[in-house]
Amino acid sequence: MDVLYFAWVRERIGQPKDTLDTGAATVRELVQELRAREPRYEAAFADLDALRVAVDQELADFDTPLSGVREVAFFPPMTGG
Amino acid sequence: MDVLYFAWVRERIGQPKDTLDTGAATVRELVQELRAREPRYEAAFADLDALRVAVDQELADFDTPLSGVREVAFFPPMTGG
Amino acid sequence: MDVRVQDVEFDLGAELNRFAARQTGMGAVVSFTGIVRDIAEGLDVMQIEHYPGMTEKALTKISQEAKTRWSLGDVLVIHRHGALRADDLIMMVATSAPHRVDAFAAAEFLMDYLKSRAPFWKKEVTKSGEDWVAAKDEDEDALTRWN
Amino acid sequence: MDVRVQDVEFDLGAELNRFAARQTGMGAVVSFTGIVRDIAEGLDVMQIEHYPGMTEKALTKISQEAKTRWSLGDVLVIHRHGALRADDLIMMVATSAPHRVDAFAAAEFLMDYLKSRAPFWKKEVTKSGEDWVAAKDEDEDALTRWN
Repeated sequence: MDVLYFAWVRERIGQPKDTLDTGAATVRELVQELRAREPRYEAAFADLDALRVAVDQELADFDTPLSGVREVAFFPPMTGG
Repeated sequence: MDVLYFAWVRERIGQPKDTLDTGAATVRELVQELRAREPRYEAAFADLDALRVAVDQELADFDTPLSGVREVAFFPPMTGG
Repeated sequence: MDVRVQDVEFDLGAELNRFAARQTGMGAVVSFTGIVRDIAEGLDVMQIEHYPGMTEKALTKISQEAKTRWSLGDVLVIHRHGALRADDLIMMVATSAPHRVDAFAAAEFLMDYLKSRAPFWKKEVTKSGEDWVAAKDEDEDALTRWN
Repeated sequence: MDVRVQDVEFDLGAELNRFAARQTGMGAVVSFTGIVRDIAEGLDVMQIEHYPGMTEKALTKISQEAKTRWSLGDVLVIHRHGALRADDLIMMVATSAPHRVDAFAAAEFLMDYLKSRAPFWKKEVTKSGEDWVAAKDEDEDALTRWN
């Protein structure tokens, strides 16, 4: 599974992307797995209220199941326009 | 005083303008004076609900006094834009 | 503020580019353009009559009113009169503001007032005759939201 | 429908003229343009990051939603990414409709969704440092009017 990071999430983690095998059933479980990795992940995911998530390029929430999913992205609230 | 006509009011009366001396105290009295002139004026002013009036180039109503006024205009509801 | 009543064509894109370029600190620019529609029977000409002298005053007053109601940078209004044909541009307004909400509200306000309170009258000339365009109740009703 | 995400500049006036010219029977064209504002401390660069792949999908979906909600002719969305400077145009939307009410509502809807639901992130780089632009509560609140 590809995990993408944008804006300050990308900056805190220090890279735009991870590719990983995960047994996480939901986005929330994936976040727990990532937080346990290293302090920079812990810092990026410290406040879930400040984060948004997309699953296979559609906006989703942290309870979204990951079965069959190929791409998850984490980022701050969007500021387009 | 100049009295101007626009759109179908102008067409019914057959001319864009009259210049006249009037003792009319209000727009409504001026309309009565004009209606008495000729059938084409009578036809133009038959339905006051279908008419709008401007006094010295500001939208006004039929009770507006004419004292000191130089220009009155009659026309149908506007269709700009 | 820039208000023009003219019988010649105008270039929407060029006017909007110039308008946008002369703004400072304005994050939002909104434009509206009205275009002559080809009505069912086949429109030959749309004649637009106006009230010279009053028209400019009315458009200026409406533009000034918009500037008192919203935080705006600038307002542009161009309105044609004379003989227009299908697909010709009738008029445009443009507004600029620090924030989009103000630019949108002011443009809609300008259009609502311009439709029913600026002294223009449209006549449609088709193969089968000519008709003055009737004012729409919905245009009059649209004004009530600004009270 | 025409949705473009690009790092190069676009010509607002030329795009709007082309958009207006290809409409048929549409009496109303509305445009919105967002412009980089020079913030207090002196903006050096505004960096716009986006999510390639998802961005185009999100903009297309929002545009399609607008077409189901209002009677529209066409929708155009252009949004830049990359390094922009003060007074650069960030993005534009244009809508066409038989009637002005629909063209205005659809343009405002597109802007409200694009602000908070399209995957763009802005970073302001000034002499004194760099900051990601925070999302505004009012932009999130603006969405509720379309429910």
